[in-house]
Amino acid sequence: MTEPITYPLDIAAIRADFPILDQEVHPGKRLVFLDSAASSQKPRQVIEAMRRYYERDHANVHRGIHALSERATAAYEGAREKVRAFINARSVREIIFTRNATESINLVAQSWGRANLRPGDVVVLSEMEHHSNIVPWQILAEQIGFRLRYIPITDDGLLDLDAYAALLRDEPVKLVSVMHVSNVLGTVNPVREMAAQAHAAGALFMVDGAQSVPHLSVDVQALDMDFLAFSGHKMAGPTGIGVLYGKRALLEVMPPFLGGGEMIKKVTLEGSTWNDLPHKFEAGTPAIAQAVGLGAAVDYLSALGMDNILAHEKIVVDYALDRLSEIPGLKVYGPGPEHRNGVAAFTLQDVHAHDIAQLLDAEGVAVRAGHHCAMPLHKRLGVVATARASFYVYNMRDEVDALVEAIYNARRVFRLGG
Amino acid sequence: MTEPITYPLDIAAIRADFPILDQEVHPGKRLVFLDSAASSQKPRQVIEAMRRYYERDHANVHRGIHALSERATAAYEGAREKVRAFINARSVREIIFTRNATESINLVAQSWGRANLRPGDVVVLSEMEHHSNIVPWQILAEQIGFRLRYIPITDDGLLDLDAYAALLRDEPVKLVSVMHVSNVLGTVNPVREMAAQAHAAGALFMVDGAQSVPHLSVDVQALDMDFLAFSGHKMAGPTGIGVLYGKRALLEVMPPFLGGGEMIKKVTLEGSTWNDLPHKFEAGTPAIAQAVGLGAAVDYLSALGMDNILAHEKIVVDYALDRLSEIPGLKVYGPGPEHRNGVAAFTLQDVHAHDIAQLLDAEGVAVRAGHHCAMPLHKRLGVVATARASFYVYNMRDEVDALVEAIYNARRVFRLGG
Amino acid sequence: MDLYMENIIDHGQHPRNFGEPLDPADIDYEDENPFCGDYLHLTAQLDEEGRIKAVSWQGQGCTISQASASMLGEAIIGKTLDELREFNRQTILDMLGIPLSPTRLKCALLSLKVLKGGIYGLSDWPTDEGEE
Amino acid sequence: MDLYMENIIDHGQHPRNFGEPLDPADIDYEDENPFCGDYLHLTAQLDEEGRIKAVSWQGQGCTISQASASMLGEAIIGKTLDELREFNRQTILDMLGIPLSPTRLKCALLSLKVLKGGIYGLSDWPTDEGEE
Ligand SMILES: Cc1ncc(COP(=O)(O)O)c(C=O)c1O
Ligand SMILES: Cc1ncc(COP(=O)(O)O)c(C=O)c1O
Repeated sequence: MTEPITYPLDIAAIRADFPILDQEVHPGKRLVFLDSAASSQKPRQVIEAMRRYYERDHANVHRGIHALSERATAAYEGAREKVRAFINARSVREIIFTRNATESINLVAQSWGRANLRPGDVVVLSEMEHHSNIVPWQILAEQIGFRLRYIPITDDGLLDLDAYAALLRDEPVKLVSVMHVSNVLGTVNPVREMAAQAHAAGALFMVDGAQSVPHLSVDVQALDMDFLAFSGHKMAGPTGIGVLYGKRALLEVMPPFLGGGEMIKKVTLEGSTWNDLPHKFEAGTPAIAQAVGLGAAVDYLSALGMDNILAHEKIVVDYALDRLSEIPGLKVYGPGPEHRNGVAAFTLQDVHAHDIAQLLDAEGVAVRAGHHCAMPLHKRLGVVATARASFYVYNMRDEVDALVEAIYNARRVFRLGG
Repeated sequence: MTEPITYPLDIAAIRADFPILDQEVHPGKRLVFLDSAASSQKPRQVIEAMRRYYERDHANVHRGIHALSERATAAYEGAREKVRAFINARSVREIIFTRNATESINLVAQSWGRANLRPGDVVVLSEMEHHSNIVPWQILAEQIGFRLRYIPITDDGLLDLDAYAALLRDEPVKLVSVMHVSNVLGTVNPVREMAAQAHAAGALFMVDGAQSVPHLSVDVQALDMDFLAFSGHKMAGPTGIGVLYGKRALLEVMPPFLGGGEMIKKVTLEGSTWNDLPHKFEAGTPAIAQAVGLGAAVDYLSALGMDNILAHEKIVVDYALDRLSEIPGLKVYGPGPEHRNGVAAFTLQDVHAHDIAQLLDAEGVAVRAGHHCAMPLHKRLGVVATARASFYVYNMRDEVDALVEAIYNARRVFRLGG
Repeated sequence: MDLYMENIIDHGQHPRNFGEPLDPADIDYEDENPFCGDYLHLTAQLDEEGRIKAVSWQGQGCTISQASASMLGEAIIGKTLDELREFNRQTILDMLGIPLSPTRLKCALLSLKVLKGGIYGLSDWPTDEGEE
Repeated sequence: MDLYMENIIDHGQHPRNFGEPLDPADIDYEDENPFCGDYLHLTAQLDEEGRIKAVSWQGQGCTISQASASMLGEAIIGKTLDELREFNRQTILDMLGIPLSPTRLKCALLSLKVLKGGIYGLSDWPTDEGEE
């Protein structure tokens, strides 16, 4: 059971900000939400910001002269500035709003990749990547004929950095694209060092920040990232919006991704010229209200402080690793606490992860089960599926206790003993 | 001044549903919102549906076994079914959620187009198209080498159907893509007949329904469309979501558009296989809350009845055309009332449209000014910019009076007489 | 406990007719559930009257999908193809006898999907309905 | 009426220094505002002391952008390039003397953007700030 603990943040106040947490999901079973790596919950500050926007300020942006359109444009571009500050980009021109991290990565593949990759070139990914950072490159590689190479992982769930160095040394690598934090193993990859190595080898360095930007302070200049992709919905923001950061010099010369309104300077029947950054990459009416919501999420996280969020999560995750390790037959994947953030994926003897998830759900405990969009990683781990508990700033050690108790219950149902 | 009029709908009740309408935009100036063609306002039913979703049901969809994920998936897929019924598609598999109409058109260009168009082929657009239905084809044509041909317009703002027939007869046309209703001229194009002609010539027929689906009943089967693109934000729904309808047989054989989570069946380091429709075309975490909002918008519009909405708008637009025609020096573009829907774009002698829009805004009247993302059309009309008043189900004839009065005021400011 | 009634656990842990594919086989079909990776390969042989005389299946997945395959495999023995065409979503639900959420329903119906695929070929699958 | 004070309307309707490009020209630059299509082409000549001695501009756009170009054209005559480098957003706002929303600000600042482009070349534009 939980000993008294002082969290760095006022956890009761935070939980009160998230209306969804306060519910029973089955009769008598209160929600214990441990699925934030799939998508986080939203504080009322974010929900309200969007409601207010729709109730007072909505109109289409950029081309309007009337008051609502001016307000909507200011709100939309204001959100861009908030995101810029949050990741410390140099200019708002480097912040492109997309639908999600997946689209951000596809944008780089289709625009930068199609323009720059040639047969024989190499793009380096890793064995632990999310499908979103594998499939876009596979699709393009098939069309263009460049090669994909994968950084293998060690048995304790870290990237094999010797193999990475060898790839950079031996192959004509044009781009390295890796995740910052693994959504399955929780591994925090050393992206600063990896970026320096990539640059020394003449390659660009792109980071899938879907699981890092929500949880820790990411500074694109300090880490010297060329591209960074992340999603609003995993960082207390709404669904339907993601971000691509790119260094201005790269974005300036990249061809457009999608064509349409907003992204053009001039259209004639014979051809078109492109708008300035960031608009060149934002075709059609953007996700205005969602940008507003993301801006509010950034405000919310910033007010808590990313370092506090990280410290809070560490307390909860470390406790989870401790308590899970005491359950017979349970195996947690990934590195030890010093290299880990936010998630704990596990198997329980030969019980299928779906069965675990369903039995936990019956107790109100929400975890995810499956391959977590990382089939190659699961193949490497030698399992088809894992169950994954993931944590955010609103989770508490009591919820870890509920998880552990529900797992013991599953053991009993599957006749594995109490 | 307005004579008493009976609207087919309870306009006071409808206006009460749209909180944004009830405000002063400048001291003493009540909002008269005549910019719905750019983006419509949202009823509280839509705003509330999204709030409720975030406060009670949110989690990531599809792969989750816990209660919230089941609810979120049911809400998301339930919205898909609502959209299917709204346009009378045969199957939910034919409804793909995108960010906006622009992305829907890009999807067809990049997936169907890249797979099917060859040098020498012809794609037919029209001179009145929105940039969203020009630029994606120009970008692809540049890469592949097929040709674009444009159906010209007549002086009264209709498509030249003889020229269309000649194009179909004389050119190797693979695809016709035209707008259903013009966002500048208000022209309602005869898409049913045009689809039949295209099919007879062996071409596919795609419709940009951004300005039709919000305003009139569109039945994809009755009209025999192969593809239909539209945006949620123009039909009382949220920003950040659009729809692509495609005939199943076409979608089944099209290659994916973006790669990532959700759209795959299996991923290995060597390659991937694609998921079933519609998921094949929805990479990454979708715009879940926005789908819920769009579903609520469809419910809202359906409850009013699309035929009533059309009849209501006709009363307002016809009145606007009448009253605008009495203003000296004012020219309205586009066809007469019998071929027109929802918008009135105009110029006032040589006063720049931006100046008109700003002077109208000072009176609380929100119109849009510019090329309305239709530069080729404006070139054909011989003007750089127009001011555009556009109407939706919440507009009234009184608001037309306010518009007309504000235009007279602008005449005075620009010394054109009272 | 409702969700995992005794006989489902039992079928899941001791699947009936589990084994190598029959060769030759009159019905031979495999498929998977893309969202969770459950996999099933089903083979069956008909006797001279056109009734299923032998079934063998292999697969991987959760207890629900394995138990469903095990129960369905038992249920089809002795049936004609025409009788099997009558099998539907409700047949499976009745066999399992527990309430299922939409996601778990997909696990449960994988066996039916594979059976129908073996009879009709997936492209002739009569309705969207049956698949999901 | 505030928004369209007399002298803006006057400059808009009777632009000063409007005409064909100077040839030769020491400053020669054109640009447009993509969101509204306002267009401006500005040429100017320097005297032997490096002061602007003649200005000519052509353009198309709203009253704000035309009046801003007309006023700016008058204001730069007699100035050195170093003095022109000091011109900024506030210079324009002061000249126009009316409040401007962000969108209209872009119309007003097109003339400044073209002037600075002519002096620095757009790629050397010192800050993002100035452009918008
Ligand atoms: C006719 C037409 N097509 C396409 C679009 C593009 O819509 P969106 O910006 O939502 O993609 C619009 C709206 O601006 C339109 O009016
Ligand atoms: C590491 C990682 N990358 C990318 C993604 C894709 O994010 P989205 O689905 O929001 O595009 C996710 C989330 O599923 C993730 O965990």
